[in-house]
Amino acid sequence: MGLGGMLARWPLVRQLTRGDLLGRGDSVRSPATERLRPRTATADRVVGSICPYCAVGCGQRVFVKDERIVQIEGDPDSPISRGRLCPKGAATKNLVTAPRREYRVKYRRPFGTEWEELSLDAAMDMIAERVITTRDATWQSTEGDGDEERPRNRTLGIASLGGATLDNEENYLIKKLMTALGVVQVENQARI
Amino acid sequence: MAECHPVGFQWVMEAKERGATIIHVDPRFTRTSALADIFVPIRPGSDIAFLGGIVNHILENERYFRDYVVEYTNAATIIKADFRDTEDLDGVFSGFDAKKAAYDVRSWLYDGMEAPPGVPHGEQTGGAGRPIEHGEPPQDRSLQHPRCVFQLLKKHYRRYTPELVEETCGIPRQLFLRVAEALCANSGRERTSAFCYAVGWTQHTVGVQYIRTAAIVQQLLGNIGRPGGGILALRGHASIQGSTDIPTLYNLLPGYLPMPHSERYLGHQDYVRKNSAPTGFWGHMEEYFISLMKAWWGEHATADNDWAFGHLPRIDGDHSAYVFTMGMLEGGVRGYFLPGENPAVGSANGKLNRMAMARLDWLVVRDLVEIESAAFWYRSSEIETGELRTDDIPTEVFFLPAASHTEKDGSFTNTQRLLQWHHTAVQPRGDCRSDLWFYFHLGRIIRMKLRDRAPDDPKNRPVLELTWDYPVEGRRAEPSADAVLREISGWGPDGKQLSSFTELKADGSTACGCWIYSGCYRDGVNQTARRTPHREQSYVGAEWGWAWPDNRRILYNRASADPRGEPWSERKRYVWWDRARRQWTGIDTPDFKRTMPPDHEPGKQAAAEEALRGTEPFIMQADGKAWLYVPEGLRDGPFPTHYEPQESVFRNPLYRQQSNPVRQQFRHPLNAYNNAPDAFDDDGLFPYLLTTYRLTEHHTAGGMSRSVEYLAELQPELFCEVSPQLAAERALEHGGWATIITTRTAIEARVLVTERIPSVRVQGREVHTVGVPYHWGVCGLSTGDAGNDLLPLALDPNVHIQECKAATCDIRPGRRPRGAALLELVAGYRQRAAARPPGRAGRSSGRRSER
Amino acid sequence: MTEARSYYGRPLLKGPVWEPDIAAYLFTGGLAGASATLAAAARRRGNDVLARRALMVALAGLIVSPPLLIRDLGRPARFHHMLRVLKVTSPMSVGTWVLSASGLATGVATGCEVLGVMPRLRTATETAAGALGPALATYTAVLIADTAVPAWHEARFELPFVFAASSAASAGAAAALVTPAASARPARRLCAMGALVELAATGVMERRLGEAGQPYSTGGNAVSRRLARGLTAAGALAMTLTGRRRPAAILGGLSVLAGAACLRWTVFAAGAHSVRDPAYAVGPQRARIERGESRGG
Amino acid sequence: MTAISGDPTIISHDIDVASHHPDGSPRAMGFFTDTSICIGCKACEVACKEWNLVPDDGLSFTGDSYDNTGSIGCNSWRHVAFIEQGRPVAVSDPEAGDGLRWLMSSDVCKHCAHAACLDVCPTGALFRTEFDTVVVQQDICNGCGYCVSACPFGVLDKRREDGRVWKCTLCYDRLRGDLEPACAQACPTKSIQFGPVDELLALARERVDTLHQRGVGDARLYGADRDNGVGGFGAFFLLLDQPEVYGLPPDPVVSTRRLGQMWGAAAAAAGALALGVAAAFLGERR
Repeated sequence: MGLGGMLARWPLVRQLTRGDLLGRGDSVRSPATERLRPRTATADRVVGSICPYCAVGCGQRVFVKDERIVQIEGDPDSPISRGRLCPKGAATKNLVTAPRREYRVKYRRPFGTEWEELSLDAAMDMIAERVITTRDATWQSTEGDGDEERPRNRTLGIASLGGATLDNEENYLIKKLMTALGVVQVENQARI
Repeated sequence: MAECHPVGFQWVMEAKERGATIIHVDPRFTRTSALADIFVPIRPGSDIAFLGGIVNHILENERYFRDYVVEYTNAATIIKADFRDTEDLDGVFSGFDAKKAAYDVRSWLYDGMEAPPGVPHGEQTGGAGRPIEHGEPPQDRSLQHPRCVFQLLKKHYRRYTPELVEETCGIPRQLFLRVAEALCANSGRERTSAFCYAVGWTQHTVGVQYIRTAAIVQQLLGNIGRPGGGILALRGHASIQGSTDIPTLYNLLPGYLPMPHSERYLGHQDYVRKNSAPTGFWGHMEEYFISLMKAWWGEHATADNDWAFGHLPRIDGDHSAYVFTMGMLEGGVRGYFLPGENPAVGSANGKLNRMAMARLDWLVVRDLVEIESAAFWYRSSEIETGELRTDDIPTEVFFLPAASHTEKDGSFTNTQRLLQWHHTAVQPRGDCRSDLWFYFHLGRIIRMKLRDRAPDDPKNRPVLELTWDYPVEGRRAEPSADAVLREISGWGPDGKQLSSFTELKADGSTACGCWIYSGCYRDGVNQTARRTPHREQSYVGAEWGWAWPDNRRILYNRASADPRGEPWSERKRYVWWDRARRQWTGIDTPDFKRTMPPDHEPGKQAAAEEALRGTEPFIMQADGKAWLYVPEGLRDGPFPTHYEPQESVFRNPLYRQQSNPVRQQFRHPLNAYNNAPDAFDDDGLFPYLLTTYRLTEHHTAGGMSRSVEYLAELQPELFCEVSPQLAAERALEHGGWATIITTRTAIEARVLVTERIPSVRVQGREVHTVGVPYHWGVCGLSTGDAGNDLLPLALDPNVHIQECKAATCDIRPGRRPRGAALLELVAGYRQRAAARPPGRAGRSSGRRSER
Repeated sequence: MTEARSYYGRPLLKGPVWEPDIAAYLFTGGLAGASATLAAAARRRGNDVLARRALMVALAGLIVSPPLLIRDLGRPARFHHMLRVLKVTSPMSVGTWVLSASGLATGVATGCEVLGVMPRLRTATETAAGALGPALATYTAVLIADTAVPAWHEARFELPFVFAASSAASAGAAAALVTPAASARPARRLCAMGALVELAATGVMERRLGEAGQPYSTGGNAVSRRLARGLTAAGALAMTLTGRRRPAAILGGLSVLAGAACLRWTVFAAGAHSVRDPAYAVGPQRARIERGESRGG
Repeated sequence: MTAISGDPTIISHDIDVASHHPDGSPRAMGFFTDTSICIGCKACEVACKEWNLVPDDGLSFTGDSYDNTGSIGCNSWRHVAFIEQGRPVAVSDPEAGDGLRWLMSSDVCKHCAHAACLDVCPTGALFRTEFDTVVVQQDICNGCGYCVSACPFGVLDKRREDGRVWKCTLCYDRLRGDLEPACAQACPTKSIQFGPVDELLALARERVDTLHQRGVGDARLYGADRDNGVGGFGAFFLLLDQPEVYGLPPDPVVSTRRLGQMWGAAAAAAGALALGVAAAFLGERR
């Protein structure tokens, strides 16, 4: 760009050339301002979602760019929420991208004083072992004797208390698996 | 509602702008009150007296919707002659066994009926309620028979006068009358009123009866099954409705089928017979049940093996959350899963919960952040006081990071029974996984191990024969939520997705994981993922998501039409009988057999819904009626009755019976009560009422809000709210600190002195309430003491939910003592409480659960 | 201040975020401006000794000023953004150009003077700097008055006079300080006149402001205000009566300069003080409404 | 289609929120914040932060009702005020008795028609957009802080660790894409309404009348007057008490309106200075 071009881009000169003598409008806009667009417009995809906080079930739109969530906002199409969100719903991006989230398995051995690292695979295997061991140790196949004998098919050695932000599909697998294992003490937040 | 469901509150504001009167009843003036037309301050724990007063007002002033009441409720039904009301027996119903602290409910039944075979197990009750034996109970449609429900109701509530309401609830009678009149004036043919409630009603030792009282009001006013009516539970979690529909609850199988009890059944049919009614839609329970068994055990569930009925574990008592928490304390429960739950903060009596977890062998916590329930072994008030020492705690703790809702597919069921799908936006990072992944792979690994080790052990058969072959996708082998939803919705013999639960068969040809969700994958389309913009459809929004059952948005909506099938009024037109096409139609899916005309009379052999009349809209009930009176299915009485909370500073003004006689109490040193059972606090040891609640800015136990900067900063510290009078009485300084004390523990909170928490006049004296939000704990960005630590375990006998909206406490200025000094402070109070003469009020009762 | 309704007594305004650097600049800028004018006038009157000294003072003031200003910027590296535009609505923008031009002119003039070259360029630039001097000395008053800060905005009529007078006093004092007594008489006179007018203008201002002027004399400002007045008066008196003697001129000059600095500090601090109590903002506005002088809500 | 029955109301009133006319030309856009339907949920505060990536403001408990934000600032571009008062909302209701009212109001930059911040900005970082809003260009601002002192509402604020000045942009980037600002989109009860200023003004006047008819005599508009001290707000309010109760100036006047006076005084003072210097040489020999 020549000197003339540079001069022409000088807002002071533009104040004169654009008739913006007071320098409060167009003449002072920077190139970055000229380029400004909502970041949702440049998202790679928009994913339909539902707010994970209370049970109103507000619609959310999740904007993804380069496999990262760049914005979550209300879905204006929802007949429930009409695009609106409460402070919690509005903080959803902060929730799911928060630096305080845990991304690794943490393990505390019996009587341990600190968290230890543990691979996910090892943790899964250990938990499966604990379930089997406890179940075997606490299994109740029947109650009563003789004519009074009745089936129990269960263990009271294991309990589960789930949150109520789990998906229906997740609850379904929990109930199905636990019932098959004979774990009857399966409860959730709805009881609290 | 503005506090905890702000976006839902937009519809209340819409209604208000259109002229609706918004009435807010609450112990404190909240953000909802600020926008309401009428704010009604109420003493915590006295709502049945208030609602009962409304019932009485409606009856005494003949304000009920007579046609609705006579036709659609059991008002005309005549009750057994040996039934005795609380009015007769000074606070208990007939059949009360003081020793067992339980009722024999046989005298409560409809006249001419006998108790169904088998032992009734309250904990086993599914959605069916208990069955009414087939047959027509005697009725008096003039409502004059002294034993008809209507007359009994009148008698039961006769003493719930405006004066009594004032004496009990602290609501000035003029204000009460204004509310009662507003409700009556806005009900009837042309208008409807709605009730919205949340855990302020459920978390009581009489929680179920709170809702029941509202149900009586709404039945009398004709506000059920009609647009703008109903009793709407404002549930607090994204899929808490879903977690009862597809229950992770000990007493239920999917779709409110009861979990089988350990009594001897003569096969699945016997179980079905004992747990369902032959009339109404529960007449199809066998179809629902066998389809579930087919979904779970597939080819291993056959007619020959009784549809794998024997694979189901049996319950034989109360296995609910607080009961098994006591089990941990006592050592029987050794392993504990906490997927997304934080009992160290969120459950009543946090200390008891934490002490219980410290006795486990192993604990699995799955959450987004490290919550208090994962950290109790090194960071908790018990570590601080020395009650627990990290080195001594045997619990092995696995913390597994969870995937967020944006990192997995799945459906939530919202508070209005609407299933809505959320799609995966991004893949979870690191070790984060969905709970679907966790349970699928846990099951896969366990099955692998059991197959290797003991494939023939009979106890392993249910696990090994389980259908557990969901397709997985991606690098992380994420199971397909879509496939799980298909199983939930169900398929027929040709493998085609079912359209509705009405297609379910009892011959094993259909499989369905949850009958009420059947059809959510209708036509092979994930109906829960439908997102037709609201502008492009009617206000019912039927093309957005999918509501159970059969995409109905208002349950029992046949009641929106009169017995002849005409809308009660043009204004309230919703579902009606189309004479020309001879079917039910409307702007919602009719909640009625579509082709059953209003004049349908059941034949002698008719079963299930065919056994109901065309004028009986409440098709899940055995008699097709809404129940003003509950003859069977509740543990604590056919009518709601005012009882004082477990902890109270007042004598029950109505009866010698102080509290719900069949409530559940726990005797354990960690669960001391502020007053002896059925006594009340009148010596000033715990002179104040204590109530807990949520704030808009936070979510439940705080795991999803105290860890989020933008929320934590909005309410950065635990505070308590007290009235200026209480502040003056106890020298509490606004902005300073206060220590709140019960026999469980003491916590500290910043003080907000505010007129918004009114002191109310009850029984001639002014009583003050201490309000405590319960969101805080020791982890996260914003930390503080946990309000729930103050509360005892005392449960509703029907649903085992704790009373945490009404308790008593003491409050002092300043911060609480640290370490062992805290224990000394509480011990002092406990000793003084224990030293008091017991049973100052009424008779002693209550079920003590000791395991 | 009378009771005004407020939101928990919280400040209604954010108030100045400027560091004391800016208070210092109010002083150095004024000193430089008035000194440049003094230099130009002295040159015209043929007092080359005084002209040269005053020019040096002006240059010194102009050399220290930009760093003070730039240091106070949140993004000092972007100081040149000030030259993107010229906005007559912004006293700071106008001032930036004035300061730049003054700096340039004074710099060139001083260069010529010291090197003894290009006398016509020197005269031209010196004249230009002299002409810009009064602007440089007074625009800062507009700069702070053109804000929502009650103590400053309410004082908008007097502040330019206070600043002009104080600048004159300090320019005279500084020149007298560094100039042989024989050549310094105009400087001493300027110092005395400036001081006199400054004290008078301040008095008028405080009287007119009434309650709104309290920030100038309350709290920490009570001390600095008294110091400003005392040092200025004493210095000017010493300068007038005994200024022909060097030690007296030095003492008097330093005293006036210190007084001027204290005055600027007082003004600067009064601004911050007046935003802390919402009553200073609300009171006059509410009064305006009640007098029916509001132009609409 | 069955529309929601009943008269259109302020909250379901559908204003076209597109910031451009169909022909692509921009429109003057603004906010109407109707505090009579604010529920104090603070969704606006959070939605603003999420969209604009505003840092959190720290954990400080104020004890001022439910307001722990305190005021608008560089890290809170919306601020919900909470005021507890011992009197009912509607005075015409004889039965309301000695009620309480809890005023809540979401404050924001007023986007003044005659904006002091914009006037005084020496770099041109602040500018008036094609939507008649006032925005700070963060690539230009050098943190001189002048606008901070100039704003009669205490809106502009310098972020210490960053050095620049931050405030509500009325989501300028979103407006360029015809999107509603984040706060208005989130607001559950549409207490914050976004739209063309002229339409909002008409709506606001209608709303005040409605409230007056309902006995809410305290209802008043704030900043709606086009010839008030700042030429009217682009973001104006319906309040239920005097502005100062909400922490707002009752009669804000843009300081630059009096700039003429000030330059005049300065010119006089400068002249006097020049004269004074000249006078100092009176009687001096050349």
